[in-house]
Amino acid sequence: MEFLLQPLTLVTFFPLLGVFVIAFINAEKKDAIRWTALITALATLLISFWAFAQFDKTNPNLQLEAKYAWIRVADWNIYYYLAVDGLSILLVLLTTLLSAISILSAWSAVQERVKEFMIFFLLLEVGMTGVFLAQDLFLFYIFWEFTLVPMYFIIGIWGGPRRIYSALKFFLYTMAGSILMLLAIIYLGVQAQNTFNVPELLARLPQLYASGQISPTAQMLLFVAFALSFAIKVPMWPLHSWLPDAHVEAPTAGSVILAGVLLKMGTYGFLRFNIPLFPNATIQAAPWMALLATIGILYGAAVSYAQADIKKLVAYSSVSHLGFVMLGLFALNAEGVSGAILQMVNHGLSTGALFLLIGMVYEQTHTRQFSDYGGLWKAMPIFAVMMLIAVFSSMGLPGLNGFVGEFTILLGAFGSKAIASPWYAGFSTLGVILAAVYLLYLFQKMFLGPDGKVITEHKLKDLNWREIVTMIPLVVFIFWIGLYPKPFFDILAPAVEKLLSALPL
Amino acid sequence: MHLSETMNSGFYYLAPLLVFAPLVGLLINGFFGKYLSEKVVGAIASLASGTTFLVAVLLAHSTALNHGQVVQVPFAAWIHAGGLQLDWTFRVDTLSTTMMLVVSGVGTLIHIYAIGYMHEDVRFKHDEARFSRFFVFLNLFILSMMILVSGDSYLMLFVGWEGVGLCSFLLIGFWYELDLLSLPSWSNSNAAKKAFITSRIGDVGFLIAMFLTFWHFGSLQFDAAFQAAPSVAQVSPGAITAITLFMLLGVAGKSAQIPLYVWLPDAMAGPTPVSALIHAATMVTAGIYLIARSAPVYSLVPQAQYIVALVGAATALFAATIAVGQYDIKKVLAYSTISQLGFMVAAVGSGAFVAGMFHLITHAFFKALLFLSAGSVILGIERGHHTHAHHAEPKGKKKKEEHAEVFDPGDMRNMGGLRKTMPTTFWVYVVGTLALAGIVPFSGFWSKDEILLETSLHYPLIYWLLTAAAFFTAFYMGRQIWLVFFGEPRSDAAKHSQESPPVMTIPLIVLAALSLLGGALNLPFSGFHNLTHWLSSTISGVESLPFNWGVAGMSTLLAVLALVVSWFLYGRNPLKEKQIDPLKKPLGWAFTGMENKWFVDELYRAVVIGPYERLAAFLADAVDWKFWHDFVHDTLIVGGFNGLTKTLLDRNVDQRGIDAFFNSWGAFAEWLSANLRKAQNGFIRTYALATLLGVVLILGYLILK
Amino acid sequence: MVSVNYYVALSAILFSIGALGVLSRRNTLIVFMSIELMLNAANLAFVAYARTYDTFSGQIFAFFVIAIAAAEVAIGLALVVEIYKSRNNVNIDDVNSLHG
Amino acid sequence: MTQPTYTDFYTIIPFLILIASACLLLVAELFIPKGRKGVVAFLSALGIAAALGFALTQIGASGVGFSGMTKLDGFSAYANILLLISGLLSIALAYGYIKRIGAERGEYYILLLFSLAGMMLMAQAGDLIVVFIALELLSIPLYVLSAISRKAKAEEAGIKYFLLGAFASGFIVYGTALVFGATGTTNLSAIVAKAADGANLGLLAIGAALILVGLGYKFAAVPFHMWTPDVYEGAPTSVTAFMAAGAKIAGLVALFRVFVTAFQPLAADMTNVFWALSAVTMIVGNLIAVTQTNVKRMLAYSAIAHAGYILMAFVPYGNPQVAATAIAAGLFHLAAYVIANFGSWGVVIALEKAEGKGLEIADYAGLSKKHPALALAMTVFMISLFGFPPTVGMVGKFYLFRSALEGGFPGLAVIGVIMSLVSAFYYLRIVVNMYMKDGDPEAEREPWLNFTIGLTAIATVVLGLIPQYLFLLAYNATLR
Repeated sequence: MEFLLQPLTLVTFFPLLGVFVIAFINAEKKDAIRWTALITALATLLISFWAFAQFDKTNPNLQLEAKYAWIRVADWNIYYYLAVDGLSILLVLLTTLLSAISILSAWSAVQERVKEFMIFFLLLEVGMTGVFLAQDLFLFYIFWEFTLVPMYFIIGIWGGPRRIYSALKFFLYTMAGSILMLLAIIYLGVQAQNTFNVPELLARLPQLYASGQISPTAQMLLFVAFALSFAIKVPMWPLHSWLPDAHVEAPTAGSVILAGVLLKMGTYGFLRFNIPLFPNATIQAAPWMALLATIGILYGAAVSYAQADIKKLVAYSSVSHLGFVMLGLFALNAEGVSGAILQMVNHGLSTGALFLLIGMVYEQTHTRQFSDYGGLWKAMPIFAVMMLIAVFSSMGLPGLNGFVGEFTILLGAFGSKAIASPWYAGFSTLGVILAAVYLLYLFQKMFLGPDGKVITEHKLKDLNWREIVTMIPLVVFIFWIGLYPKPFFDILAPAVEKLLSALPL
Repeated sequence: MHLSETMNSGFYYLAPLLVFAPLVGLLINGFFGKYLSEKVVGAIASLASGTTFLVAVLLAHSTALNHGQVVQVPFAAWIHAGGLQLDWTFRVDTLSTTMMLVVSGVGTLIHIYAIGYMHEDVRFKHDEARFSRFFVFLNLFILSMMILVSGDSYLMLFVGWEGVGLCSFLLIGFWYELDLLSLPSWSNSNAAKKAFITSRIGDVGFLIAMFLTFWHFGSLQFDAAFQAAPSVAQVSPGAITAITLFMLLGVAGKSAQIPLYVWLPDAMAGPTPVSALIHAATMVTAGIYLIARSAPVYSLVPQAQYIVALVGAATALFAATIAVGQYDIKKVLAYSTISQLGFMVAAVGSGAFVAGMFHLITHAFFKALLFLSAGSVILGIERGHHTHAHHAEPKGKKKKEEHAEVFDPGDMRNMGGLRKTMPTTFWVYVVGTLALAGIVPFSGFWSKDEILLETSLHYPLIYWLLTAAAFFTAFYMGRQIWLVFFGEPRSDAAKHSQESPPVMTIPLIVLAALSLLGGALNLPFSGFHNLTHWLSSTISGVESLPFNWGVAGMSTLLAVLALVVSWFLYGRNPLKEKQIDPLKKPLGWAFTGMENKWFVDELYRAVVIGPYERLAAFLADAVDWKFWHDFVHDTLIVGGFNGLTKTLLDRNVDQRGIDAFFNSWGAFAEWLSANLRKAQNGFIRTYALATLLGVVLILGYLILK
Repeated sequence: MVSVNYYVALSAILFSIGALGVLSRRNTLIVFMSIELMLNAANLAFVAYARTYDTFSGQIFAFFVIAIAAAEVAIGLALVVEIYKSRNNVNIDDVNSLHG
Repeated sequence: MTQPTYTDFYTIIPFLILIASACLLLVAELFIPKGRKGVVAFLSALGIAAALGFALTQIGASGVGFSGMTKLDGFSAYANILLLISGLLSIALAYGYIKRIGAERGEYYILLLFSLAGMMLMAQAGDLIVVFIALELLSIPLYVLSAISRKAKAEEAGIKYFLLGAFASGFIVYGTALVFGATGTTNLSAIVAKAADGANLGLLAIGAALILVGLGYKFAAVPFHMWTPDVYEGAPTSVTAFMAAGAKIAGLVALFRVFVTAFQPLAADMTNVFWALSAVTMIVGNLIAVTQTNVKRMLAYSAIAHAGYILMAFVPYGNPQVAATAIAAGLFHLAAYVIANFGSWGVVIALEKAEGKGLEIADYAGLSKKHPALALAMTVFMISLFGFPPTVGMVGKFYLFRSALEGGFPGLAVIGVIMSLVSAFYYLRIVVNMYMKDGDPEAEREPWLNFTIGLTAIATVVLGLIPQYLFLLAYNATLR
């Protein structure tokens, strides 16, 4: 039972302690609940740092394993198996960081049913962390599906006017993808002599592919089943229809987590499962994925530009941004994949920041229509500067984090052997222009120009200390990754190399 | 490596200060600016910029001592991903130090000037809190520009490249709530956006050029890439052509060449020091620097070079014609800048890298001078307007709805006769004009002459285009001088205009001196080719041509002729209030075209922007929302599903429904249901029927299989 | 000796009549009788087969069926009486307040 | 013929204990004054607990009793334990509820005991005669229980259940007759031997099919399901809960027992039948459930759907490599279903008011604010029925799909997962009402009811996280 005290177990399940404590706090004592949740999240963040401190950056393999034969009956081998490597450690840290930030951001935004909100949020953190750590497909699936439940409630209870519709849509879309993955997981486990353990699968699969026990067609079908599930989550064009609804209706903290972490679960799934488990299919599919990614980049950017709702614009921008991530992943070279992983983190930071900021102003104005805004810079200068940083980070301005990711992705995709054509990257590069178009539109309509309705009708206050503190970590990382990304790349590099060396390219 | 030894023997270790000095300045002003007085803020910012200049001087000194040797000063690791291994490394060589000196030198002067300018500007525009913000942005600009010129790789250059784009955006939109250019609302912020996005279009070219560079040369570091270039040129010359042409797109975006120059005139919405610093002297010349930096690559593909030169020359002429038809003092200068940038691009395209750089330097001097003087003029007019309006209307110049017509202090038609009220400004303006027009011995003459000379040797077409552009240049500058400083004041504001304070005029005088003497950098006489010699250690294979009387004589002649023509048109009979431009009549539709910038903006709006907006709206409303969201999801999936379940349910409840269901099962079921209907069946029996049906089906399968 | 097939055929016919009776009659009591007919058809088959195989178990089964049928009828009639008390008829088509 | 010995009786000791307690209570009940009939509940529970105690000792034991008429093995032990726990939960649910609806009678518990005994006998049957007797023993008390509140709807439920149940019995009996005709025996093990030895397989198949119909009626497979929603709605809710769990367990374990033991040779054909049955059951159950507005009916359709899921695991029963896992998966999911079933019916009981009010889904609006614990528990049950982590229902479904895939029926598995997706609509609708809409629901607070709901909720989650032991039990329960 020592697995219970290992760092990764603690990172994953520590929030449950908070849930437990909050469950016994009177629902009326809102501040006590908030503090408990925040302290729990911060403690989890610290634990994740502690785990990170033990992480060996030079080791390409899974580390800090917490392993326990969970279900062992006859021909069943299911492990409680958490481990981390260079592909996931950053995402774990991102998750714990954004969770703490989101809880802080919900301090004054959520006034109703605070107790339930915090409980759901901490549960969500458990699920998300678990997704990034699980190394047994069964366990992964459990975490994967579990994240839906708290998020469903967060959208459905604290969301906007169409929250129930959006929550259900979010739930069903994601679920629709994952059920096929469930079947694929089972099939894979059954074929590979009843194991769901990813390292074991990786050891056994080559032989199964070679012997024809899993035919190329079957491999492709498995790839598609996994891919569908992850692609909906990402979301890749054209499976993105749930995203604007979910984002627009979700409360700020929900949007932050949704964009910051939940979407990454999709791209992470590709990285962790699709690529290594189905190498041949991956290579076959790479140009097609690149095509979809490219369409997504351009389409998402174009659609963003035509939105009248600020949050919707940012929501659609995720389609575009994650298109970049997908493009990088399926470049299947060190540049592209490293860039894609870094870009996952970047998108979490910058889009997270955008949603946070929009939420902060929404708390005061209660409108998200561009037509109501204008000239905010004068009224809220600190807010404007924060937004400026977030917008340009999202746009990929060199020196900020977004650029490092986007550049390496595009560079990788441009010369990718798997994609085998520079055209995808070439067209995707146009996304850089379109990103400037819609993001500057956002900035302009909110902060520049003559004073909008919100200024004349409300007495707007600039960000308070809590809000600034909420933003600071994001801003720090935005600059850090932009200016000195080497440590981050160093974390990724061995694992990425290992991942790619296994591909028959 | 020799590096450490060389570093010890110079001030190279100071290189990071290029970036950190302005960084410190902007951080202090950014965080504490609102608690500091304007003087302190300005001093800090100028000091930061001045420190940069000092560092640049020391670096240049060290480089000179080391005979122009290239020195890389590593600072920190940066992107290490796969084969992409790039670090923050400063590159100190003759080319980069030249740029550093120009940027930080002119930049510092403009900082000082801006202390005076912005002091009044923020008061005229009623937001004094913005004073410190201006200097934060200005320092940020110096910082980005330093990264641009000192980077040791294309990517680091690109960081600065986009960084200056950001500053440009912020500074053009500095008075974001006003409409300084024209009446439509949001015009300042639109101009800022336009500048950034247009440059970004170019940046895509630059990015793709970098991708190609990386995959063909194996590195984005300058030395490594240039080393690989010749062998790659043998294997795949197409790749190199592609690299150079994509890079040209980037240059077109940043240095405002055809077809991406359209943002620069609009950028005049920014405060005048910005126009001087960013949109004339430094940032826009980044493209020329890029080509000069990439000289080893460009030299490999003459066809591409020719295209570059052609673009430059065409831009030079095209923009010069537009400048003739402009009324805004800054817009004239803006088009002039585009035109002059065209000269430089044509020069570097023709392989005359030194000539291009030379013109870049002299242009930085005289164009900065002109812009700052123009700013001085505008402020002078504003002062006049202010004192005048102060008595007439006590409050609210900004409130547009109260004014039928907004007073535009930049419109030359509102000026006239300023030489009396603003003598210093007048004189430095004249110096700038003569330098720009290319009159001996002003600096512009020498640099322009070198360009013309080089092109005349290689590309006659380019030469003629440039010569024509030079004629127009002198003409529109003459027109400007006559319109602004001569004749009678055409408005009350001009009548009451006042000279600017010394904090503004002193930098002007310094710049005027530089404009006058800048030519000494590279006099075309043997023993004087200082710049050529200096740059030759960085750009290999540059030749120093002897002075050519024919070319020089031709250009001087044309310039003088143009000035004379302009005098005939504008000086002899000064323009009256509300009088139509005298060129309008003789030139007719051509002048209309010039006035309206040859309708290029309208063309872009019709061909690119409008369609994109419509496409985006179509994708968003029709495709994404109505089709994907409403139709596919809500109607097809949800609706279909609901319909299905309702039907199933109805059949369970509704008797006719269940009969209909059975009907489809063939004759037997039909008979069955008919009999059941006859028997007026009730629900229990329906249920039993279902059971029986199941039995029949199962048995039927087992028996008939 | 009569072939077992005739008995089985007869039992099948009886069973079918019973089954169709359940489907077509509205009077609860007659529905009961139809069900009884189905059970007895089975009994016939049992007895017939038992004779073929020469074992007792078929007949034993038939006895069980008869006994259980009696128990069922007891319960069924009790329910019918309840229904009759509340609705004053025993038409099963009127027992349809629960549906959907 | 030999005299029965202790070994014979040992095989069915839990059954005997139940019958004995029922008979004793029948007498004792006469002496318990009206208004204190709750004592009967405790006594019945005591009887069940005793039986459960014995059943637990029988884990791992095996034996054959009464010349092969009854069987004791891991399978029966599993089923018995599950059924006895169901019995205890049913009594806990009924205790306060039948008082509330004015149906408190001593017979209630006694009938429940008899029915439970019948269910257990189903699991232990070694002969088709026993199957039939057990079926009737479980059914007849249920007919009465359905109508026990003597309300119009309950009576209607009773008569519907009875008529259709008797109708289905007819099929079982006739099917048994045909099986007997084909093989000359009704003993399950003997049938296999005869089938291999030149029996009339066609006749056997028809007989087997008719037995399937009868059993399918009990566990509510489409198209034999149509009574289910009406009866579930009409019967007192505590009876419904018992019926939904017990009758389904009994029907399915009997199906497993009979088909795996006796009709193995028919697997080639029957597999297709099961395939279709499973698919149709999943599809119809889930689709119709979506538009329900009454919670009881919705849960009824959900129960139908679950029969389909469990059948899915059973489809490859003829494949010896998979059969063991298949049945284990079925049994496991039965347990998962039963736990969530009692929990959810418990919540329904808590919210049900006199005169059948409080049963619409809309009546659940705002539950989370008023009774957060109840809402949370209901959410857990819905999630488990839906097959979502971290509940035992998810693990169960995982096993079911695995068995279908391992048996080579990916198409069925796909239907299964798609229908799981569909089921989100109706399970989540309750959650939506509880958490995302405003309302003012009132819930009864009865200690035993709360205890049952809490216990099942905890069990749902705990078994979801630690399924090891339950699965061990199920795995050892397979018929070999």
